[in-house]
Amino acid sequence: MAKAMLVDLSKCIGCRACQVACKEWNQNAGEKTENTGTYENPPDLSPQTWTKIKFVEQNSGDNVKWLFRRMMCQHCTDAACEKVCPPKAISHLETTAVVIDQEKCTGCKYCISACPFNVPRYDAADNKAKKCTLCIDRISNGLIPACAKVCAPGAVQFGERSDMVKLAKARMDALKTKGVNDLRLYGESELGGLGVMVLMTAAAEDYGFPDKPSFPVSVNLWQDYLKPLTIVAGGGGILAVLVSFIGSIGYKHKQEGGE
Amino acid sequence: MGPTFGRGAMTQSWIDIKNSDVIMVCGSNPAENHPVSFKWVTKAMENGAKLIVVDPRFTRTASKADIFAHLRPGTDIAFFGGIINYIITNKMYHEDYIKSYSNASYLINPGYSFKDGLFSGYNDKDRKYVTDSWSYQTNDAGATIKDATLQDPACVFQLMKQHYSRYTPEIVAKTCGIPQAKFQEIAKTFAATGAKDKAGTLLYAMGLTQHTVGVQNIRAFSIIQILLGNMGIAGGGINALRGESNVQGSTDFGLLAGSLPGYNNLPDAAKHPTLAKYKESEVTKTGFTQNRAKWLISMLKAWWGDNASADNDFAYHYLPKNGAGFQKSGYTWIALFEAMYAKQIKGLLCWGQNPAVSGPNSNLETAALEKLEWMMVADLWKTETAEFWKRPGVKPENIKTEVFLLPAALSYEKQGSITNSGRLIQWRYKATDAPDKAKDDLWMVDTLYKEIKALYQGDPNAKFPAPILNLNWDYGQEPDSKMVAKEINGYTVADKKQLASFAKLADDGSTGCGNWIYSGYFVGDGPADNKAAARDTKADPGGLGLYPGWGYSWPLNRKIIYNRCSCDTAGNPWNPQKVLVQWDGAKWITNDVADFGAKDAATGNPITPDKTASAPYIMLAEGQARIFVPKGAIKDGPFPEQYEPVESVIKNPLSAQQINPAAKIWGADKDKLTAFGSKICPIIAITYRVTEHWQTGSMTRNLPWLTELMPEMFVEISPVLAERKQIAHGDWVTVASARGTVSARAIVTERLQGFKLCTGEPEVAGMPFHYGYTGLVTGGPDEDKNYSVNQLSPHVAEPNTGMPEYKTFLVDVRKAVT
Amino acid sequence: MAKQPVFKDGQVLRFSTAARVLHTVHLLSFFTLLYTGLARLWPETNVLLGGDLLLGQTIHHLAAVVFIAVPVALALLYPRGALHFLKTLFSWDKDDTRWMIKFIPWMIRPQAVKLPPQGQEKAGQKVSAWIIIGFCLLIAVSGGLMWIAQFMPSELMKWMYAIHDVSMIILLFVIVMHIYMGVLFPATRRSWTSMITGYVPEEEARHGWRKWYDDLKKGQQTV
Amino acid sequence: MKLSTGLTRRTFLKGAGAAAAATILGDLGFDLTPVALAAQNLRIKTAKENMTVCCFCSVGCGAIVHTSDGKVINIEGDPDNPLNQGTLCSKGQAMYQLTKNKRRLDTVLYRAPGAKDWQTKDWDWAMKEIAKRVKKTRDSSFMEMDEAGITVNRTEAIAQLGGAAHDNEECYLLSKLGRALGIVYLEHQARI
Repeated sequence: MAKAMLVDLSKCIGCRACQVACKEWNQNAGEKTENTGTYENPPDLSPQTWTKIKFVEQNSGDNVKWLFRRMMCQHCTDAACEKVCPPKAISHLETTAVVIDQEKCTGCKYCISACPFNVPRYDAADNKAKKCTLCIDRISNGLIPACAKVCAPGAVQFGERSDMVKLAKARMDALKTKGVNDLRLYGESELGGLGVMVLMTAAAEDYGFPDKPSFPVSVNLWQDYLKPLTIVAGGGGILAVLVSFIGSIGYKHKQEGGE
Repeated sequence: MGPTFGRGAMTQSWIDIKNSDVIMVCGSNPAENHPVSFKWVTKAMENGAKLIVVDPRFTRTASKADIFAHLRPGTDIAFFGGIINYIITNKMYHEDYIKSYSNASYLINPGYSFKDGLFSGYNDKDRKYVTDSWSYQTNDAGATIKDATLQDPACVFQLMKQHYSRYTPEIVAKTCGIPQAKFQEIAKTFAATGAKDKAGTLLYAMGLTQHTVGVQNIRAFSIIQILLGNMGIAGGGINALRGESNVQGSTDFGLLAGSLPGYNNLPDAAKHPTLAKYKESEVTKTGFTQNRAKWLISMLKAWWGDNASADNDFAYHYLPKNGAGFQKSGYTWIALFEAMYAKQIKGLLCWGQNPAVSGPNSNLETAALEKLEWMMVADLWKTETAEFWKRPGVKPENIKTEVFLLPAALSYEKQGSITNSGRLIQWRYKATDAPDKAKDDLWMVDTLYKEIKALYQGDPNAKFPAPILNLNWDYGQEPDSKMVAKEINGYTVADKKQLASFAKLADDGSTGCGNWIYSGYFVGDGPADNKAAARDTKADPGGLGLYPGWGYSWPLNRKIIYNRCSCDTAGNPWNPQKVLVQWDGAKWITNDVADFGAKDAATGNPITPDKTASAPYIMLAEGQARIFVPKGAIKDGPFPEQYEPVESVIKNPLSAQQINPAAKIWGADKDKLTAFGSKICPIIAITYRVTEHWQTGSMTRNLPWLTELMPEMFVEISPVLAERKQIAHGDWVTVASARGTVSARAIVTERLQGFKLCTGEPEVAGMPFHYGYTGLVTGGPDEDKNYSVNQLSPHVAEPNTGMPEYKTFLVDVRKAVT
Repeated sequence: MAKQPVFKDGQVLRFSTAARVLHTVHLLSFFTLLYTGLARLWPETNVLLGGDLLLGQTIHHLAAVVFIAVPVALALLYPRGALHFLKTLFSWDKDDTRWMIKFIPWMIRPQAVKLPPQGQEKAGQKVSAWIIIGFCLLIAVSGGLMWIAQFMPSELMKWMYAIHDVSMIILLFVIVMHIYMGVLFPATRRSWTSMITGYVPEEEARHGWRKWYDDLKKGQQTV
Repeated sequence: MKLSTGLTRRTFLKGAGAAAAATILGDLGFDLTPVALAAQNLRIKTAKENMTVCCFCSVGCGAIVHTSDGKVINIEGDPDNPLNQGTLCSKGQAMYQLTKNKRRLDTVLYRAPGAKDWQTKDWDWAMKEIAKRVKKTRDSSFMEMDEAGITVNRTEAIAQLGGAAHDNEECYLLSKLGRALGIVYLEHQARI
């Protein structure tokens, strides 16, 4: 059955163990950064940083809210990156993980602009696109992803999709009784069901998520027609040529008549 | 907590937090500084627990809180006093609990008084109290007079009631800056744990202790917990979230001035010139401390072996005796560095510590290092302490101190045990070799001793070589931590057999034991004898998460101390769902090891609950928790009283005494203080830690994965202050106190706010203390800048422990002139 | 470049050397670009390069540089020629319109259609030139941006890929017609030799590009 | 092919997904896609597990240090430890970089008075020199009696600091050696 990850932002304390665990397990190097006036660092995902925590401060009246958002690949079922990837380097593995095959990837960067969550990053060092693999080597050996294992408050859970949905729904009921409102299980159905679902205690935009994630129009409109249109253009051209060629059989240069 | 309950350690274990109904976080930031503790806070909250966070700053812990309030730094006692007052006026205290388990009913001598901020017996010449007047009334037979009805005006309960009646919600609002409605909500929520079957716990850390009223902060909350009956029950207690992996162990082993392993006091020249005098004052008639002589003598046997025998008082005179210390201010941290600064200290052995960044007023303390003749540092990196002679702003050629820097091994490059702050001892294994020449500290200490011993053997006219030459020190050619562990655990001298526990320690020299509280953790050579290495996770009696099969909690693997209080006098648990111990009519059912006499040691048959009902706090002579602390156990008052920090912008709303009358203040030339009312430094500064760095940062500022997360020194200020000082987000600013300056990036955030309810609406600036001038990342781009915040903190200390006041002093924040 | 005589033993100079060099280079690089580009959609077609898509991409980039650099270089070297070429392309008169109307019937049965006289470039040739140059520009710009996509805003880049491929498709169609016209279409199939020699038979020139032929006769140098 | 946001694409993908999964399941060694191959080799599969406790704060989280022939290849939480049950914080998870770090001290260093830089020394020399200084300072400042004539046997000229990050057994020897030398200025991190 399909596996899924649940990121419960109501439990996340922003300790960023997931960021370090991802780097440790995948042996990604640390980056040189500077303090730009916030705890959040590094400023963006990168070929070395496949997941990070965004710190969002909200001030309504005198009470302050501090939201922590987990930026990572959401492993969509309808994955825009998988769809646009010309060499078909991106594929679903273990029924959930959307993984870029580093051998096949030719660094065309198409997936980077296609991703609704702006996750893949181009690595100039080896001309490849890099992103979170949901620890494909761990989960295909029966372990749970490194970020799920390390998360102390249990904000990141991994298991059968049905269990994750049940877990999230139970947590949302508990939070409702405690008076927490605008709860949402983001990813239950979006894009065919995200492999990484997010339990939110604020509006999606507050966290920086698109409210209704979808394929970029250019990708959706275009990707379905790319191949057939090429065939039409090539075939149609040849057809027109045949018609003209047959039509002009018996054409004599002079017959065309003088000017 | 020592003076109130008898032991200075965390009263619960980390896992037990999940059993709490209300968790108060004050003076700590567990989500950031002890993130994994939040696994258990989250579990508790999932079972419906409420989280209250009261802090000058909205931290990551606060982001998960049900109730949050900004508190002006240094006013914790006003806040706790307000809660005590609330509990008493609304009668939410747990009456039977305080009647049988605390000294609420004791009558106090009329000599005791409290007027306008001062307790009786104050001598302002040497800023010390004479504490004789703080004593219980005793009848001519010497027994304490008690009034079980708690009505007698001289009883502790009434004195307390009268003392805290001054802490009204208005005063709390004016002093702490907490609006009354919010204060009522907090007080009501926490006081609800006074109910019999409810448990409330406090998670505190340096935020409460690093003040000139540090001990009294904890005392104040201890009184709350006694009144609400939260001590000794599952999910209830007071928890010091300690910062270092083995700070509990290092404190247990007496690495503090005036302390010996097992919390026996180091002999004091005035009080215990001889062993007999030591027994007279340290060994009590009642309570478990009547065995202290056995513990000390067993230690002396372990240290000096056959050279310690009855006829030479077991080599008691080999131990150095405490004197008055530097200018009569003792030998604690600040006194030590003041003595070094005054050239009295010539040599320093610095084992795995980085005082150049962690010590207060580091401009004075690093200047003190320059006065040393020689110094040895054992560490994993080139730390600021090791390279103080080439710190920014000094010329190495003018500094004559010799420095030996020894490369040390890491926690998993050696084998041994450490104790977490829940008193749990766990064994660690060696996974890989230390880099090249680096050695573990066990080897270093062993080798250093052997070299010193050789020198003393070779010099006939050395000064009093006996304690060195006669030391019982043989842990093998390459020292083996297991042999050391066996000595710590204790053994019978005759046949060197390991003891099962401290119960069998004797004061006749027949047993040797390095540290009595650890006795029972290493009981032999067999695989199961190393209790610290036990890894059974199945046993979880009562489902409380005690896990007695995992590791070994001192003493005797007891998880929750004072657990006799979890039952009423007849032995029925207050909360039937969370049973630690229970009297089933015939015997005690013990899910946790009993912290009282459950079975008669000789006959083995059970002791009925009524016998132990009157003394659940076995480490105190009176056996009952002290709301009122008599005589010398505390130096600055039997009841906690609110005083302002030494550097404050507000007049003490509670009494005429501006600061703690017994606070210790030093007067070296670099000890300048910002006077009350000065306009130069009007902003309250607080220092703290962040998740991504640890203590002085020497360990974490050399790891790329962590420097990436927190690269630079920063100061957090409110938008109001930023606007007033024309500081924008991310600007470099200079923060200055009377003692030094530091540069930092500005984080302008609503998470910090001025205290509108306090006079003058003071602002607050928060800074982490992890940065310095060596390492992969020092805290900023400039090579010639010292980014350590402790250049600003003052040399003033709490009277009982000598703890410096890091958590609140005065600074000014200015845009950096570039 | 040596001045070439306009009339030489019954042939008329139609394409200067520069034009021919440009055309050949474009011919070669276009097909390389097409081949390596299509490998993206059908990796299995990448047989010539042994399926090495990365090599394909490098060659694609190389060919792209040539594809853009050569016309620019030649335009700089022969500004006058380039200007003239553009001028002719963008001149349009009634005859051109009438030509275009008859274009489809002419394509189907050239023998039954009589075309109005045309200048140096037939209307059809002008239109197809516009399309080719236009989309080549588009494909060059979008390709260039794709090359440095990691620095570009992803909103913009989403469309670049689409533009690049759409341009390829249209160019594919037009090029097929272009080749057909030049090589197979009975009415004009002999003109591909002119791209090699640069000359067309005088009679062909008179027949196909009457106005251009008359100008040449009057001695105007029009290449 | 209509603008397929409906079923066709999902079923197609599911099919593709199933196909990919089939290759995984059919991993009896034939026609594995490179990605699936990469997925197989778990880098800690044959590693030796060493148990340790995190060296940072005092929660005491358990951790497993995976080593292969003595070299550390991975560190993650110890799932059996009831305190943290396999989880860690950002510092604990970064412990891996403590041992593989070229900034770690690996030789004995000595700074002469007034010197601008370190000199490399060896253990034997350093330990003997330190012992000499300890003895010289102790003997020159040792007080057998205080002014009131009470035997005190202490030296106030040597201070000993540290350490809260040592093992218990190391703390014990530090305490034992310090007191045997007569040191009373003996403090460590717990005080500050």
